[in-house]
Amino acid sequence: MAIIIDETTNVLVQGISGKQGFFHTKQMLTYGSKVIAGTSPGKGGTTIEGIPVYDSVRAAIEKHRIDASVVFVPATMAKDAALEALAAGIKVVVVVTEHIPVHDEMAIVAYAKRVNSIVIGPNTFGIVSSGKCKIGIPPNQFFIPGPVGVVARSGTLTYEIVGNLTAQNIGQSTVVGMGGDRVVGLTFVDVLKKFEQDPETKVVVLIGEIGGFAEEEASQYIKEMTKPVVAYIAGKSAPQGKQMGHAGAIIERGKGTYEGKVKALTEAGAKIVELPFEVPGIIKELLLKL
Amino acid sequence: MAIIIDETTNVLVQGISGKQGFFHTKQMLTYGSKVIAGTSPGKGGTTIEGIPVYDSVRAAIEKHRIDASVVFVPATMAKDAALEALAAGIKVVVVVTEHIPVHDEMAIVAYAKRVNSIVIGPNTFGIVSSGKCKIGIPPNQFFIPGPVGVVARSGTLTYEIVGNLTAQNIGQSTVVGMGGDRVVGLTFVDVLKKFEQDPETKVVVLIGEIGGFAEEEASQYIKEMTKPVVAYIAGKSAPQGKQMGHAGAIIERGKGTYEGKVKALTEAGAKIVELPFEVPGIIKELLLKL
Amino acid sequence: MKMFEYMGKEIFSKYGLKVPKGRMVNNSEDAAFIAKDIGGAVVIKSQVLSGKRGKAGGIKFADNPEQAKAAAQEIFEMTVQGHAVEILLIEEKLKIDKEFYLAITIDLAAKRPVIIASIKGGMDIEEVAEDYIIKEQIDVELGMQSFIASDIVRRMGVTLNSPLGKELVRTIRTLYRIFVEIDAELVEINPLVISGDKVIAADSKITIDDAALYRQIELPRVEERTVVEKTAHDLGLSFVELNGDIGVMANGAGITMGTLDTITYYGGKSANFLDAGGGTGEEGTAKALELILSRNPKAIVINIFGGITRCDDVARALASVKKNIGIPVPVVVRLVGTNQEAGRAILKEVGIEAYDFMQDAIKKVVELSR
Amino acid sequence: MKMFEYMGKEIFSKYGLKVPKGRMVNNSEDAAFIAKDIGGAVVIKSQVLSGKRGKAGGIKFADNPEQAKAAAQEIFEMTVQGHAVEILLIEEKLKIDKEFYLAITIDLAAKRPVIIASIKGGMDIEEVAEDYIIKEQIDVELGMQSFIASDIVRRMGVTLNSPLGKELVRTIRTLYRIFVEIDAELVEINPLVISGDKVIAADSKITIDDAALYRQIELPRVEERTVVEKTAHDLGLSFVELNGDIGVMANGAGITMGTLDTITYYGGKSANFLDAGGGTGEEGTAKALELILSRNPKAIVINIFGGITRCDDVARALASVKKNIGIPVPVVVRLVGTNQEAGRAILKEVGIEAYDFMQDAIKKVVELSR
Repeated sequence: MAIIIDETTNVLVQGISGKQGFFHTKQMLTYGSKVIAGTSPGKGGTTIEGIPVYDSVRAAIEKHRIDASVVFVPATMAKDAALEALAAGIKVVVVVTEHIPVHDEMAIVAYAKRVNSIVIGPNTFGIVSSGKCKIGIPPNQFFIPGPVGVVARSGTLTYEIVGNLTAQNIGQSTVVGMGGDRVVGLTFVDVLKKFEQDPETKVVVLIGEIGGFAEEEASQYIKEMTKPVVAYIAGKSAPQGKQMGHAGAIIERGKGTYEGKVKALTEAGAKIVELPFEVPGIIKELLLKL
Repeated sequence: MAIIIDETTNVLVQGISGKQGFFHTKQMLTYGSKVIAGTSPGKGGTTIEGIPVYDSVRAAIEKHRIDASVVFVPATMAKDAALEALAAGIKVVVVVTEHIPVHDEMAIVAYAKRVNSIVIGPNTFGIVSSGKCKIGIPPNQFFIPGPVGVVARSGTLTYEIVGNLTAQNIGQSTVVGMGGDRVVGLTFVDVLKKFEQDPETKVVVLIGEIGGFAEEEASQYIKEMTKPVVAYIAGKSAPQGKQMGHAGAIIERGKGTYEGKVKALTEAGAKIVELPFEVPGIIKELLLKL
Repeated sequence: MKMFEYMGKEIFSKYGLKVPKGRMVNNSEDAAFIAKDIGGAVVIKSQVLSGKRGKAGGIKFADNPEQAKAAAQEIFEMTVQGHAVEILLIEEKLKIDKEFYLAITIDLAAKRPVIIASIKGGMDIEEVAEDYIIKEQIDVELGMQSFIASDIVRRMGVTLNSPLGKELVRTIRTLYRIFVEIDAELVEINPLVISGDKVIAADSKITIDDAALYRQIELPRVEERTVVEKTAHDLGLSFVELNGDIGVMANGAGITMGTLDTITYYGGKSANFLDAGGGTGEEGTAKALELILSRNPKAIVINIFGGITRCDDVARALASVKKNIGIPVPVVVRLVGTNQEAGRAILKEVGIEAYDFMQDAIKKVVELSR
Repeated sequence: MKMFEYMGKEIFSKYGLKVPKGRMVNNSEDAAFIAKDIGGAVVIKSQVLSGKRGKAGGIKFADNPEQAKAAAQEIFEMTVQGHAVEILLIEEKLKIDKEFYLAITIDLAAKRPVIIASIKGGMDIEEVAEDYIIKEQIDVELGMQSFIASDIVRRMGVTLNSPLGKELVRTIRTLYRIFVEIDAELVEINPLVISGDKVIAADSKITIDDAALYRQIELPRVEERTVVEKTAHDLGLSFVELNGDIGVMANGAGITMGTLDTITYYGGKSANFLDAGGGTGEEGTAKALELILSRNPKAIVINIFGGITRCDDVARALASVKKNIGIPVPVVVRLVGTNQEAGRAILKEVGIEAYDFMQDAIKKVVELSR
């Protein structure tokens, strides 16, 4: 088991002929992901790395069962690509592309909700069900199977923490990058719920950061969870992000600070680590207790 | 029992201060419908026929449980009113207004589908669960409780047939006017499914007319029904409606004719009457057999 | 409301779709002048609302201004499917590589707009096999996204990202925008001419939703009703002329059809379809009667099942027409519903006995029309 | 990208919202001239991107052109919250009946736009009690329908269908259209002045989504970054100046924040936040180092966990800067991930030993900065 994707997941790469799409298709294949088709308008009928290329998602769907797609197209066309995958009925759409306008992101997220599909990202490193399937861009070598579910907002920090876990031979069930943008498809709660139900996942690492309310929301659900949650919130000593005028202040009303997040998570029963490299030690302790 | 509305249905009248809204509010109250609130922008806080008036649907919802609304506002504002009711979470919205632009109708129907609500109309006489609740404009005296479910596209023809039934003391469970426009919220199939499940309904009358595919679609479902269906299709000798160029012809490919509809319905097991006043006789026969 | 070809092309052009170079003329002198101005071979196209102008001879070709003048002359003297020709569109003759078909209308079963496209466009599109017809329904909340147009072009077999493919994507997206923004029920381009990488709307057929005309104030108005139909429309009545001899008035489209069906069943022939439904009052009803009388029927049947319609209004209208204008033919009336008793009393005064059931009234009027 | 007040008002005006009569000036002579042209009392408003101009003295009133000139002179000589004033907006002084507040921004929890309105607008909106703040999320697929704006106006306690109510509905709908069409993250009007039945945007605060600037080609551009931050941005780096003495470079916003957190934990102070994530190559990394050096830190830490970022690129960049420019302060490097071995070999050649773990590297750099 794992969450969202596993060894049976058939993956479509949107924008397979671009530099990023091409490079990461090879990496994903190397990891063992079942990348079975790609799209690139005008290149339908060709193959890349042995993978058949189609002109459109629908053209690919006519020939293959597709369970998930990953979007590598430029920001200017990413909304169209994501909507195309969703409209074609693909249930998991991973949008790696960064710098997508936030209005486009709201449109993608609204449509995904309507068609009841999962969008991971935008601006995500992707998702890895370790040893089974990787969709996205993280380096292959740091992801090994095991009992730890990881959910994060930012990329390299996740590699840091997962890399440290793997260095100590602690594997991961699934590692989910929700995406670094302000508007993304998943919430911590969405992912935590799946980890709670996944038999393979024994403990969960939540990697948050200052700003927004995602961690405060997560706290509400963590209260109900039976599985232990370890949380690191980046940015205790980082500069404040820009604020959206008075309107932002009215909406936030003081939420989004490091202190507020840590308080909410602690009260919910999560274990807080103050520094990223403290994660493996605590996880080891928790796993020994199970 | 009855379908869609019954004696517990709380009704909101949108446009209660207009000529039509005012007149039919009185008529509905006389019939026994639980009209408990109305809207009229700028008139919030007043009462009409003892009914409290609100500025908006949400203002009414803040004070009352509303199960259904009926829209009497002019065509130019009807889309906004219908969307307002749907957005407020009202599960049955009856749009009496006629001459609503078809693009507006498509928008209403799409949104209703998304929020999982029922739209009756536009351009409908409404719906009557005889003896329990009337929402819309049909004359009160022709609707008495009984075992016949009626679903129709057009209004006066329904009164004709229901009036003839009532004259012979054959009552109706629910009479549904889907609306005379080309794009309306319900299909025959939607309504037939509800009649099939309604214990009070023993036999169903379907009143169709030439043009469109609604009756052909209905035939597919009638095959599966356990309850007998009597159908009258108006327009055997009527002039053809205007056709939408070649595009219309390509879409229709010969469907929509009287002969085609009668063939489909007959094959599905429905009893066809050639003239509207033949309905009561056949219904009587069918009821005696039950 | 149907629009003339040239009006549709003006709309296309405003939205950035390519149309052939051309001008309208209303006499053959101007036809020659415009043909000269365009230069080279031209097409002379009668501007009528009928769909089969070409087959009816309403479209001609000319190689020079003299030929253009002669061809124009010829078309002005003919009628195209019963329509007199008042305006011609003189256009450059296109270099045609292929003729495609592209339209958007409403799929009534799906309750959504539908794009219809084919690479076998031209005169006989209705005969083209299903395999060559592409249909794509549009989710109105999602709208016409780029990927939708792209996939249609892919299914047409045109290479995406080629200059032609891109131009077709743009054409489809633009046509959808037009469809929505002008409240169309139909926008049709047949043929959509492919000339090198250019995509040119060589014809236009547009129908606007009458119910939306109130907000389409910038669109030109076209009247295609007969004088009588227009009079009826202005009165809020739905009226269609038929070939029989029994004048018909009923209240509601369904019951009017039912009345026609019953007349036919008993062997009669209806002179018209007149739906005076939806609360037509006394005055409207009187006008409706005058309209029926103007067609000189042998007998008249009035079939009223009053809901919104009040029986006394109908009776008063009938009485006043009888008194003021006179009704030279037999009138049979069926009158039930709202204010039934008052209505019948009024009719009795002018010597008309109303029926309870439509079948009895219609049987009677068919007898009287023999 | 934040916009100046006058730019926002130009947008409002283009979309048909009312704004005060006014003009921009860049000297006090012109201020007097414009004040005379407007006539009567005027307001002189400094055009800076700070939110609290009024309290900082950046807004003054004048009853005549002479006073306007003097006030302008005064504002030009001051700095408003650290910003020099280059442009003033001279506007008519409005007759104010009430001050409302109206804004649209993105509700990040709901992932939707949110309208925020209050009848208690003016300077201290953040202090207004929740009871007076109306928030309404917008379903982006449904859009800003009329009923939504009407219900907001109803909740503001303004009579619907009154001239003022209608004008407020129009204002809300128009502001939403602006919000969407200019790709805004924030549009804010505070105060929204009510003057009789008129609704006037007496201020504007607009922030455009930087990611959407590519398609907002008609909008003016505003630069509010410091020179160093701008240089970083042009290199594709995210850079913020801080007050400490340890230069920081890491790859990715999260790990950069983690590095800062760890520096603080060990008692150090960071001189900057520099995220060189997302595949910054050798050249970008070298420029990033130069940027850090330009701030004269006491020591530098480089924390790289290479995914897309390749360790050998980082090492080569560091080596070349060391050779070509020289690095006068200690550099501590943590280097793991893609091409780790190649990277470490390059560093060894220039005498730098890389760490495996970030905590060790950071402990070290904090020591060296003492």
